[in-house]
Amino acid sequence: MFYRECSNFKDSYASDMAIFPIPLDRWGFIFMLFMAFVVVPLFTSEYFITNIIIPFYCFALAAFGLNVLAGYAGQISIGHAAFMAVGAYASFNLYGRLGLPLVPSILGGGLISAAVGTIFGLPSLRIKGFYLAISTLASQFIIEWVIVHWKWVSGGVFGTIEAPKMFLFGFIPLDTAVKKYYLTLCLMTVLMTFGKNLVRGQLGRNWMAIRDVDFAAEIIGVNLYRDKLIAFAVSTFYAGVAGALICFTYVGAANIEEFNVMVSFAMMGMIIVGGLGTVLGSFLGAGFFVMLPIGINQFLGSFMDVVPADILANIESILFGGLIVFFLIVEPYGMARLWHTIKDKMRLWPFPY
Amino acid sequence: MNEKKEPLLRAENIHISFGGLKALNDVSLEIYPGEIMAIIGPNGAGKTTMLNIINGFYKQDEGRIIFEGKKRSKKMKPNRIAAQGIARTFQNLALFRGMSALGNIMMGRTMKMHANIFSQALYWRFSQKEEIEHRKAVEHIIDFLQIQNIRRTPASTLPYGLQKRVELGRALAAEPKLLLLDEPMAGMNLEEKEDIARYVLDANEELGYTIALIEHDMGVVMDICDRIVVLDFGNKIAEGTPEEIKSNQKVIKAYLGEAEN
Amino acid sequence: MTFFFEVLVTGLMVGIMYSLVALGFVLIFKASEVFNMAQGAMSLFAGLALVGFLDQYLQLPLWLALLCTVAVMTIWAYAIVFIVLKPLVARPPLMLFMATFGVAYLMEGIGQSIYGTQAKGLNLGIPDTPIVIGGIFMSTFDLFFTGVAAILVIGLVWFFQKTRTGRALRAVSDDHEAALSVGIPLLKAWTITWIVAGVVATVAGVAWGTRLGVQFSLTYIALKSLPVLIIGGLDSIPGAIIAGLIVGAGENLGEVFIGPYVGGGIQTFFPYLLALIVLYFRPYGLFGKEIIERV
Amino acid sequence: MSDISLTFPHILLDNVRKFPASKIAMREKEYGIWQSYSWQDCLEQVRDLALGLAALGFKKEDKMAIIGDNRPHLYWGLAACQCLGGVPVPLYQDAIHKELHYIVDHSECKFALAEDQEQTDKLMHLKEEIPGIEYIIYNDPRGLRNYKHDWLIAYTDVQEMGRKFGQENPDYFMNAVNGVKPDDMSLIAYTSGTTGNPKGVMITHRMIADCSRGFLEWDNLDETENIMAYLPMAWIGDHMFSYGQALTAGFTINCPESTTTTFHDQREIGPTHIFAPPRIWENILTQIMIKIEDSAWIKQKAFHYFMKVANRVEKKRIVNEPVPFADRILYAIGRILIYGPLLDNLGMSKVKVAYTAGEAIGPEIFEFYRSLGINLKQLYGMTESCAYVSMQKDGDIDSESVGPPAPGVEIKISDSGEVMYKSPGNFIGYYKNPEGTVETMENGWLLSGDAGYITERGHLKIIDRAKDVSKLNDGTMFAPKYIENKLKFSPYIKECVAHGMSQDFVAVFIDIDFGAVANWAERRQIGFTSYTDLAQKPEIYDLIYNEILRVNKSLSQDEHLKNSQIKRFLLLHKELNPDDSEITRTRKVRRGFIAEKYETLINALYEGKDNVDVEAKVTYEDGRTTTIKANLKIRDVEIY
Amino acid sequence: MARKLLSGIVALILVAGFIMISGQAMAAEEKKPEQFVGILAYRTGPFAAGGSGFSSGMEDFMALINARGGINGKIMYKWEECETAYNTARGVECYNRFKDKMAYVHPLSTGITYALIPKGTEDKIVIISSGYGRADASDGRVFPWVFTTPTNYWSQNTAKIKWIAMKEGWDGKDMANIGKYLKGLKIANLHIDVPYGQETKPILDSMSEKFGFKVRHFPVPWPGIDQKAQWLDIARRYKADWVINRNWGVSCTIPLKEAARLGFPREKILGVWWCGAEEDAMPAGPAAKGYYSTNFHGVGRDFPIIQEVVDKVYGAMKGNIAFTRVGTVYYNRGFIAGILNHEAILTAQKKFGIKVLTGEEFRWGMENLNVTVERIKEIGAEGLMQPMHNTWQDHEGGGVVFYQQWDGEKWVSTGEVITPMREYVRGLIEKSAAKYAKEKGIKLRTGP
Repeated sequence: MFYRECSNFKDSYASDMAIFPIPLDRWGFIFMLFMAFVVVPLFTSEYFITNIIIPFYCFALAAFGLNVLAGYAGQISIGHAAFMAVGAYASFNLYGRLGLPLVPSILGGGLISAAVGTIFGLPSLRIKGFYLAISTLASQFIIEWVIVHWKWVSGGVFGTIEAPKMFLFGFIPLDTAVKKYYLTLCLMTVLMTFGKNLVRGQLGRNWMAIRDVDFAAEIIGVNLYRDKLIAFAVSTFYAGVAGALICFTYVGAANIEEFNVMVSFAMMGMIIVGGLGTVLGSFLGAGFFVMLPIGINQFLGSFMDVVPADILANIESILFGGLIVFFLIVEPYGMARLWHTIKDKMRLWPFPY
Repeated sequence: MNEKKEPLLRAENIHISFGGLKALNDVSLEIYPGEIMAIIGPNGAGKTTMLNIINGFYKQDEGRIIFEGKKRSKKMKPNRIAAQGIARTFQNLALFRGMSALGNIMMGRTMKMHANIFSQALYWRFSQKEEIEHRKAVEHIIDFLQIQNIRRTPASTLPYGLQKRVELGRALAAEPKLLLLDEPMAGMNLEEKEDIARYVLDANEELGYTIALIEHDMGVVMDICDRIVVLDFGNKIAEGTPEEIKSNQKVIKAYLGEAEN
Repeated sequence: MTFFFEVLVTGLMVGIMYSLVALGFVLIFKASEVFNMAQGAMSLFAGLALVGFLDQYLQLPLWLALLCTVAVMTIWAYAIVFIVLKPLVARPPLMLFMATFGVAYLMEGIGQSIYGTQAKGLNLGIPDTPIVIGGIFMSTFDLFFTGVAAILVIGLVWFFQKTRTGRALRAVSDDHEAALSVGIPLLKAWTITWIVAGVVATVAGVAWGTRLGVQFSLTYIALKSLPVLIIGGLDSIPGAIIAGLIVGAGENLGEVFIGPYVGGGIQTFFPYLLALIVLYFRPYGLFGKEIIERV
Repeated sequence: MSDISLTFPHILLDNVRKFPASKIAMREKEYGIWQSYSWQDCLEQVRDLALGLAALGFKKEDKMAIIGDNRPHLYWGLAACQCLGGVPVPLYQDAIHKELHYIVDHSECKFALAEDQEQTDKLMHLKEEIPGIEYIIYNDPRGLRNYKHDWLIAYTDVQEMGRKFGQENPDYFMNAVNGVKPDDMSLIAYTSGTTGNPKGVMITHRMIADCSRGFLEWDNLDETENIMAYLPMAWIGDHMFSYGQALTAGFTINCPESTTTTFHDQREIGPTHIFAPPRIWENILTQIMIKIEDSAWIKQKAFHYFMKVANRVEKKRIVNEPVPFADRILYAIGRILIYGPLLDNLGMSKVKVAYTAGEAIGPEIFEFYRSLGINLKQLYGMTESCAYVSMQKDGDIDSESVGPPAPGVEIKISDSGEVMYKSPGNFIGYYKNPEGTVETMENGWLLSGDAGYITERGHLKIIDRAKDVSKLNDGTMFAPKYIENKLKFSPYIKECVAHGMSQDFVAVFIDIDFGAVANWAERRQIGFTSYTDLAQKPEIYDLIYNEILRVNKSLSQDEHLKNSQIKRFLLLHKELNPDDSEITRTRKVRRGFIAEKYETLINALYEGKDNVDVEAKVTYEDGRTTTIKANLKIRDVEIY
Repeated sequence: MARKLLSGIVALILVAGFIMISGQAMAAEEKKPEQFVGILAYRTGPFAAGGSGFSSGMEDFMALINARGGINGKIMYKWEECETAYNTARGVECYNRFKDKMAYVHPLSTGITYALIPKGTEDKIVIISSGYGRADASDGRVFPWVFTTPTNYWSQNTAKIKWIAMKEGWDGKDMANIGKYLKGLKIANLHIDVPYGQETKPILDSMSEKFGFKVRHFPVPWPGIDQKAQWLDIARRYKADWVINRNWGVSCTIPLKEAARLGFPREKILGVWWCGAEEDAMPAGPAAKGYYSTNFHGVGRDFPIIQEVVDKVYGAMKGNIAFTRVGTVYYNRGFIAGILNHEAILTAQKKFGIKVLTGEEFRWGMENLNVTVERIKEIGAEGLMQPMHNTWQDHEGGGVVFYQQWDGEKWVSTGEVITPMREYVRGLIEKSAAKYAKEKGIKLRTGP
């Protein structure tokens, strides 16, 4: 309805292959960036920024990571939260104990997570489907165990880390929510852009080919082993960075329970409900899983006086579960597909096709 | 006419069996550069198995494959074989259903793209240049196969005939030295068959591809092929030009035998 | 050496308990290729319902309470199949997987809303005292449930091999399209499977509920049975039994004999290491149906 | 005014000088994107081709046939030919062998330029019969590799030869261009005519250039315009629009990927200036209606409601009356919800000015587009006047007339009511047909053959072809075209032929729009096997019946035409087809031919029968023919 | 499409309905100033029993005060719950949701406590982790905003060892000869393998060195539903004399079952206070009989103040939990937390006047908290809670450990009330806190 695509023609492949070939999408994206960079920090509360937007960004990043693996390359992992833990603990050590600068520490956490992820990706060379999915739980439990048992990982007896005070470039203190927000936002934006480039490039096509028909991909010349492992590395890199950001900018501390198997399942839920194999879906799914429980909880909070608290808390999980089922029935391919359907309708409006 | 030329690919005494069942028994064949060669035979004759061995999807139990004069190691992975210049299509479509027609054909270029992961993440300079360059090549294939209007359509929603065409495009995009087509016209109506036959001929004559194909439609095979190899129950029973094959008693018997069944 | 056997026997008996849970997964996966994340929640719900019938809300005799619980699980089976799965027929397995994830939330929420969150004891009157056989301490309780599991498996095998419905279900699991073409309605087959899985979940819920108390943690038994599934093969009933034994024995032996050297607490991931080793040699588990790619 | 170039080779050279290299002269959708050419690129292409032609022996005043879809290469061919002082003869790309044979033979083409294998095949076939064709040049080599003839040369090869020839004769090109004079013949456009053989209209550079300039000034058009070149190159309209005006002003010319993707490509480009015959506007309208019918209930309601609003507003606007405030608000909402997206979908949201020309357009169709906000105007012209006689002026639009005389044009009405005019575009004569020329000219006035009059606003109003306008037996005026155009507003009616000359009442043949009606039928689960079958379904008769009723109602409101309401109709068993000579390539009805061919049907209509058997020969594109038999029902219609 | 639309509309109507109902529910009552209390609860998930009991106990106490007319008759308690599901991230969200309104918070989970310590310090909100969280947070010089009142894990463990020694024959007085009774004893520390479970490993190791008993740690992987291997090892190979059950949730129950299965006496198992609730013992059935557990407050309803709750709160149908759970361990724990907060508020109001307190004022109240035996009697909580006396340095204030035994039906207090090895623990706490201070670059507080 609002799309005006007339005169939007492409006279070069560069413009034809742009991320947002449609002007309104481009403007929409710029609008979102404006919202994220200007409106949110200026006009929303600290509570909103710290508890809703920052975790939303972090989980969007993590969900995108998982989406690379599961949605693009078709290798399901249900132990992905562990890699967030790896990223969190690794970057904590790099920054707090080795004294690396902040951003390199966070990215370094991602790299270490990627290294670990690549090792745990090795089974994917032989195992497929749900068999692989379940065996990825090995990574979840082994990593949890290592973090709890290897003292030097957490730097102490408690297996818990507390984010140190942060300084950007060594002297700009990141002490307010808004500053932390900007750090998260900038990293997220840059990494998501890189990620989008990867998935729309040849590597992304190789991944999708592996996902769709692996033998045909191999026969057309895709090195299955290499590209699957790259998918694991990229995926766990994003998870690692997300974990580090959660530790540094959101919770301010990390313990292993924060990245337990339930979080892994929730991440899987994010990308499925959001939309497998789409960048948008990673955002939508993360939004769904991060904001919805808080929303439901806040909403139900107003019934405190009428309904017993015990039941209210359970209504939360009923609503949440119900909504997952509802969304899957309405659009099994996720909210991103739902958005695309709506968008296509909008583009064709008032015509049906 | 091809006798003087060195074969592009020579399969020598290929044996393979699956669980005791001999799928190919001592089959040898040559594919000469620039020709269209057909492998025909009744169902279950081992035609697809032969293609699978040529492009490395199966490993022969015995025998050897010589490609461009060099013996191929049995351990070679299919993607290495693809890199040597063998591309193929599949009898039962093996399109990447989650991708558009364009994406599928771009996949054919995968071996030719070398931007590393960091360059791709930045999508700048080399990587972008490379994407554009290969997109151009792919667009020529799209033009060649006349599928401009389905460029952006997801492969899964395309009608069967077009899917076959996209798959052919994907194989062509790899610019192989040897193109293997497994029943490119299966399940098509006459008009579609004529189209595909024309593309196959054009690919051979205009683009200069060497093609080995499996096809059931004898009319098409006789029309477009230079040479035919006939398999029956895993054995090679005849080889020659279409005229020779037409009059070959063994072949007639094999086919009549099939007809009786 | 006695100690070794003691650990081994104990492990095997734990393994049977894992198998019980794994069976539920296998049944549903076989019939509908749905990887049922709600299996744990089903056991929880069954346990809660049983306690509800037995002493929380009604004081029914055990057999009646069990019957009522099975009835409740049957209602769930219908609800899941017709509300959740029917609209998702022929969707990729991953979507169904996720849908069952949502169902798990629903079941947990509804179950705990009705029956409350605190742990409830479930006492079936089976003594839990050790008996010593050949110097090996064994629990009567474990022996009892080993027996129950054996009966259940025999029952299932009988159901699938001998009854008409069972044979029809097997046909469905072997080939959906073929089954449809011979006139077995998919949804009916699914419903029956989910009912059977509900029964299995009830047994597992009772068995584990008696051990753990009926409470939220029952859902975790599903997690413990996952390595059993991949070792045995997602669609193999004998696989679930044998892999259960392997996992039970393996994790206990591992914890006792390897654990102390590395710091202990390895029994969570030890089965996964076993699974990875098995899958390296048999990517579809010991008894799983291999998916053959046709070119 | 000496600095104004009046020959197209010079205009091309001027453009290269005038516009920067970044200014796009032509675009062509190929390989997925719009390949762009600057004026410099165009000149180089033209020069190489021209020199290549010269190398092959092309001389001044030689003729070159050009056949194919709109491609930059073919336009360049046109220009190259003109650069050498030659005369291009563009041909309809869908013309059948017989027609081509006549034109090529008649115009004595020595060269022929073809787009692709299909057209090359046709020309090669012609060459067997017309040895005068010396060379055939093809643009797209696809499928032509096995054709090995000395006289069959690839476009690029010709250009290669041209480059070599240019090196050897560096001044040749400029000399040739300078040898071209404004009053040299620049084109022979064959009119298909509703009777007899096509006639070759001879046109000079000056005529095209003058008319183009007049046109551009009329609407203040300049080089910023974007146009789609998709009409047949053989039509004078396309030549004026995509070549004459485009070169003169420096428009950007956009060639679609293929005929099937034209509308999609138009959406991408968003032309600012559109020139199209009524049938295109009719087709688009039909497409809109079909799609709307398929869309959700709410969208249908919204569409119809807002179209009503738009129509109301347009009725006020067209007579320059103020629009009520409420309607203005509604129109603004409609623009967001319906008109805007609709125009955007059609690729018309950037249109500054659009013309309908070549035939009369139904007022409803005309108003439909205008009410959407497109500045659609009517233009009247003929091949013989370079399509330049009269056109409507902004702010002075009238759905029934074709506007005041264009600059430099004088119009008068003959005593018999026939429109006569003097236009700068008046032709210099029919090629090799002086008698024809004499018949058409009267004391320097050109006889249009159309009946019309000048309205009080000074607009020319065309009633119909002079020879078609007649009277019913009761003396009422009967203008078949007028009735037909009203009928064609319906998306379900593709063509129709009204009868009534010397009859008691009006009766019509109707050709249903197969696409639209099939769609309609499918949605109502009406099964059918073929066009003939579908056309004879009672449900379809009911459908068309209602459409006719609508027309009758509208006719009843006109004092003059009240009595020419339609009383009977039948649905034809086949589509009227230019290959069967029933209509021209520009889709004008050949009344005489039809009257002869379908005499039995006409008789049946007037004899009061309620059905009639018919047997007809159908010609396929490849020349094969077949016979179909059918029984056609005849229906009476209520009149108001 | 139509179907989807319809379902969308239905959803909208439902939401709208909810909002309307909630709007009515929030209709305002008569207004007294309100002291806002943000409650981080977990009523779902594996630990729901603990979370629901604790929160409801605290809420019931506040409801009682409100029923009496408010704090000092002037200020009403106003509380809101936020579900954390025992998840750190959600806990932090809940904290942030309430932080502008509240003066103190019970994080009620070790993970959340860790996450909130720096935040509370920054936001000047008192973090009270009664019997959980960081033991070294008892050092008020390093953790000015954190209180472990009335006791912490390390105190608990020293008291446990003292108790074991007493069971082995020690008289409970002479610390000099305690080693004699402990020497050679084999103690198994069966702990859940998460940070919470690991926390007491160092103090046990340290005491084992000091007193000469043997200790081996048996980690139980989360969620701890299967401990057969550990128990085979404890009972049949290690042959432990005493087992410390340091688990959480379901993993507290399993040891009792396993012990029964192997014939290990339940009387030799001593649970942490988070393994000492009805929900931990009851599911084990007869297997739990004889099991000991620590606690830091009394159990049951036989206290005047709880009786008052039963009358005034439940009598008025304003209870926050199923009536049967009133007087259970977790309930009482939440209840005494409520008393503790209330006493701190009263203390602070003496200084700052009767008004709604800020975090800083509340902290003053906490640091000057002195709940004497007399005061406890006055409250009507004799036997329910222990005396507490905080200072600006000592944020623990009590440290006394209660003991109770499961009789197969309910918890019965053994009457033993053991003080921990306070100086020893204090030494360790100061050492650990100093290390923390050094790591974080915190300057020690030098005065109140």
